[in-house]
Amino acid sequence: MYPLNTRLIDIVQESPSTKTFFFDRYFDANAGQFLMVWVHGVDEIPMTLSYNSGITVQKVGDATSRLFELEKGDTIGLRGPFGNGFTLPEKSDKILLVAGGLGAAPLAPLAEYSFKNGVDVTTILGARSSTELIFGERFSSAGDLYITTDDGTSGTCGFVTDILTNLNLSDYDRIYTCGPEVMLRCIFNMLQDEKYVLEKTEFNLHRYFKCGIGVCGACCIDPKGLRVCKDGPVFKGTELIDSEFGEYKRDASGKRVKI
Amino acid sequence: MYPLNTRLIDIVQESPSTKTFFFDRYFDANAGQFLMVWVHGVDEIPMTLSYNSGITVQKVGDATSRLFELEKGDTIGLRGPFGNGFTLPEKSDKILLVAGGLGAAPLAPLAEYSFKNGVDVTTILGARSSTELIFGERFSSAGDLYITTDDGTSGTCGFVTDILTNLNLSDYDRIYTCGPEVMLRCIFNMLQDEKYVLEKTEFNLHRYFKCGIGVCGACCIDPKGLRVCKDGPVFKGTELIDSEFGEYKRDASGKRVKI
Amino acid sequence: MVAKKSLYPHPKNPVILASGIMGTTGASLTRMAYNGAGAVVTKSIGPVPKKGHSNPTMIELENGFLNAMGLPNPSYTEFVQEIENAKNNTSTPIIASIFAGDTEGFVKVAEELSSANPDGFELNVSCPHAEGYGATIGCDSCLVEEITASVCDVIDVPVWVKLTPNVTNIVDIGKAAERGGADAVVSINTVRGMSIDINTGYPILGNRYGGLSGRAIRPIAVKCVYDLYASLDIPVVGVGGVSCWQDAVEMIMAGASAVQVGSAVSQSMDVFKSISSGIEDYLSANEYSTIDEIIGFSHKMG
Amino acid sequence: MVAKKSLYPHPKNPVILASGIMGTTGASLTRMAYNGAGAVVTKSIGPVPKKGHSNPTMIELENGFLNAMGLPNPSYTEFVQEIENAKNNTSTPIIASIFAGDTEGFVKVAEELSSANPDGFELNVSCPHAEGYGATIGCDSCLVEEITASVCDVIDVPVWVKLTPNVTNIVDIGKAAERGGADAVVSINTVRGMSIDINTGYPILGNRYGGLSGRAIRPIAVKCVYDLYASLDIPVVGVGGVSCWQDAVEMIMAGASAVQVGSAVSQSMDVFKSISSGIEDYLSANEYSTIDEIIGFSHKMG
Repeated sequence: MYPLNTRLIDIVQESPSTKTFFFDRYFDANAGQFLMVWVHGVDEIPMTLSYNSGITVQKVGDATSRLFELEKGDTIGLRGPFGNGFTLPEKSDKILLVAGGLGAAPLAPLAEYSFKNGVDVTTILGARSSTELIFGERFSSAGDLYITTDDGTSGTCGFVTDILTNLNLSDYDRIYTCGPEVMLRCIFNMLQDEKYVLEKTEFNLHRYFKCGIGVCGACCIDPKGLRVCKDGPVFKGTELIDSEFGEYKRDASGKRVKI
Repeated sequence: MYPLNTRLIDIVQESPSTKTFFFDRYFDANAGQFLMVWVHGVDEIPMTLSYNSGITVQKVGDATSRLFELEKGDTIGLRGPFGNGFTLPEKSDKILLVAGGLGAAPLAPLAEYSFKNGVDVTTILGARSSTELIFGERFSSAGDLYITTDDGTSGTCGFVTDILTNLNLSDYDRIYTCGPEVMLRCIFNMLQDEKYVLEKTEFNLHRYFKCGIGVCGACCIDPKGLRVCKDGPVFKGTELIDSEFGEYKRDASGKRVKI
Repeated sequence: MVAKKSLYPHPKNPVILASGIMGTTGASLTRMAYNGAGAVVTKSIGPVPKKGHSNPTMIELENGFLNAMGLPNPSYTEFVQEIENAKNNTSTPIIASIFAGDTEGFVKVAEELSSANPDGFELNVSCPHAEGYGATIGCDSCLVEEITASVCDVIDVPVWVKLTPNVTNIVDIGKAAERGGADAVVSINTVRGMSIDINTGYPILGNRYGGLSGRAIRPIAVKCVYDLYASLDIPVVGVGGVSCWQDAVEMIMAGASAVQVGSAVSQSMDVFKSISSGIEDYLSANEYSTIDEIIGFSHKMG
Repeated sequence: MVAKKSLYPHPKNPVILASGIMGTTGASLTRMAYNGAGAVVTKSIGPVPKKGHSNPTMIELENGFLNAMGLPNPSYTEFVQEIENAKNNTSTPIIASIFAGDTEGFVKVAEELSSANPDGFELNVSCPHAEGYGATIGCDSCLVEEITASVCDVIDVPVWVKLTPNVTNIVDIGKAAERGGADAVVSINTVRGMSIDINTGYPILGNRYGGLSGRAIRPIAVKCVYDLYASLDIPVVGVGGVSCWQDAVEMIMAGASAVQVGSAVSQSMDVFKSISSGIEDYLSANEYSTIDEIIGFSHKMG
């Protein structure tokens, strides 16, 4: 598909480093699916949908910096939705969401979907500090919310894993996680010994993509060669056993770099 | 579309100079539509469907000569059906078919269709001589049949127009004609003065085709540039008024040649 | 961005019938003019009558057409009357496409057809499937320059040169045409291609191989137009797979001053009207006053 | 019909993963082998790490893909382990695709990657969108011959040369590869193309233009394979738009001893299995005992 030229109709500052860009186009996507976002003249980057008509972006490179300069009425090119989103919970399920930093982006729409469908939702939401917490209200409206901050400026001082370790994970039918890969790997390690927990836990990975459509292979992870863009970006924990996940990834040249 | 490789399952000698080739493929076509028949290694020629699974061919050139050498089990390539067939009559209609020589090929299936659908069918079938008459039974099973032969070996000695001139054409809701262009032009001339008759008369033309799909323009007729392959090969008489029809045609190079 | 001479005869309507489509008779050309073409290009006419290759001469593939007509034409002696016929029936510009095996042949055909007063000539040095003609000439820049110059010498109306994409560098050939005095280049003719019937092993076309046209080749044509625009001072006429107004706008943004439409005529005779009105709507929606403002627009972006 | 040397390593299964598709890691190559590829070709590896062009680097068009990856690769120093990884996990032949800006670079990369024991090399002298590499070399027959000869000199395993269709005469380049000692030519790399976003005027690819692959180019590839088969003594590997067994049989009848599949992997990972079993069924339905009986079959017909 060609990039769909899409107008920005609202831009919301979510935290000092993140903004949500709302556009005049609705994507019928599952939470966890992503768009390839073309910032004209600069680059095209994968961004998870934080709303059916919005993406939430942190300023980290050329494309996001340029995106942060755009204003209402400006346009971007969008291709997607691509990839596999989270497995949706069923009506009577009890689910746990674990979000770190910008990892809240795909989990917030999942929380809202779940709440609307009568699912019992619990969220652990972590960030570096109080001001970096995003979508707190979207999660709290959907169910129980535990907040952690690295510096203690809000909620529990510490990491999402500090809360996770105190919960009885057998209470939950499904667990969904998204956040920095180091955090995801910590969670994975915590759950690894209990295979039945890993089976019901889904990890939304973020990697460098080139084509975004499962052809070039730039985002394949060892040892199975799973494509994060097409086989993922959401993987069941059991798919990631003995993989490079949390250990290393590949840069734009294909070179392995430590995580 | 690519030529569909099609096996000949029966070959019937219809007259000393014509054979019908039946194949293992059914074309859902209206009478008057044609196929492009690829005789491998030789040429591809347009042939009207004389059955939904058959074409009736006269040996006139390289392709038809090669076709006449083929046997049951051999294959040809078929593209189509192409073009516009005859306007189908309605249940209570009374129709007249005028066929000269191989012009019986598209009219025989029309006669059968019409008979099945409760239409009153009259046919004038002409040929050079008795042995060259084809599909006599198909027409006589469908309704009244007048036969003419140039040499008087069967039916009336003379031309189809000799019968036509004695019929009351206002009796017929639709008139359908196919045959040598000289014959068609004679009929056209007979009907020309009565515009209401020309309006209800359809002429199935046979011209040299290249692409067969309305793109190259090799079969366009003056002065409107109507494509015989796509706008035709069946035309209402009124479409042919003041045209090259019966006067000249174009050869493979595009040069005008007298008819 | 390079300022170009405007394309003359400047088409009010930049959507032109491409050569080889519905261009065999004056009547078919007139019909295309009535159907909304901004100009029409004839079938390529040569010095002697040619029947062309045996059929199949054209087949439709999944995303385009493959053809090897083999330059069938009745020669200029017969074709003068077809051009006259078209000129008598429409005021839409008639461009005579011509070919020959050598410079003298091109000059002869051009001079002879001039008696019918065509509004321009298009030199076919790019047909990919006629031994000794077309692309056999069109990949030799010296020959292209010589032929162009010789025809321009004897002809008063604009001379366009239609280029083949089947060369290592189309810009070299385009520059040769420009040096020869061409008023515009037309980019592109069909791309060499072939299709085989796997049931029998026969190549499908009577000529075994031919030229690919239609949607499949649009990205190839856009790139050629883009490169030619960047390097030439004369206008570029874009052709290759244009089937809707969006395709036409893309071609214009790549650098085309006008577009030709060929294969898409198979979809509908209304294709000229729908493309030209689509371009107009695009221009007004984006507050441009003329097509000139978007010719080569992409060269400014990025 | 010319008798060809058989393609070595002779693939029992003639359906090969094309370079640039799922070839970035040893794991992805192994996955393609497990999915039924008869051999796998790596991403092109060069002498120094390259990040490639900025995105978009690949987009899907109506009937194919347009890409300009820009030869991203971690260089041989990093890639040796990926080949080793694949060699350790599958017995399917691994062909290392390599590129460089000059002869010395090709030799260096080939020598260094040899430590990982690839089953063959494919010289990429045909990438259409990397300045100074690929097709910049691949349209110069002297350079192609020199590079091929130099790599063949230092390498014991088969050396294939992948050709660009973006030349006036691909057979000239194929013959140069043959003179240089290539064991096979691979035909074709992508066709130069471009696509423009008409909403903004931006060329869509980060590199502005790129290479067209997929269904759109199959007739072009078939013609190149047909011509190379007619003129070379070494085998031809057919690649370009093959997405089903019928396409593969067409390519084989044109003269391919094996086919490579690239873009079609996007449809399904099962594409290798479905194509190779389709070829087998075709052979047995038509009472052929091996693929050899239909390689170049079309050259005998008509």
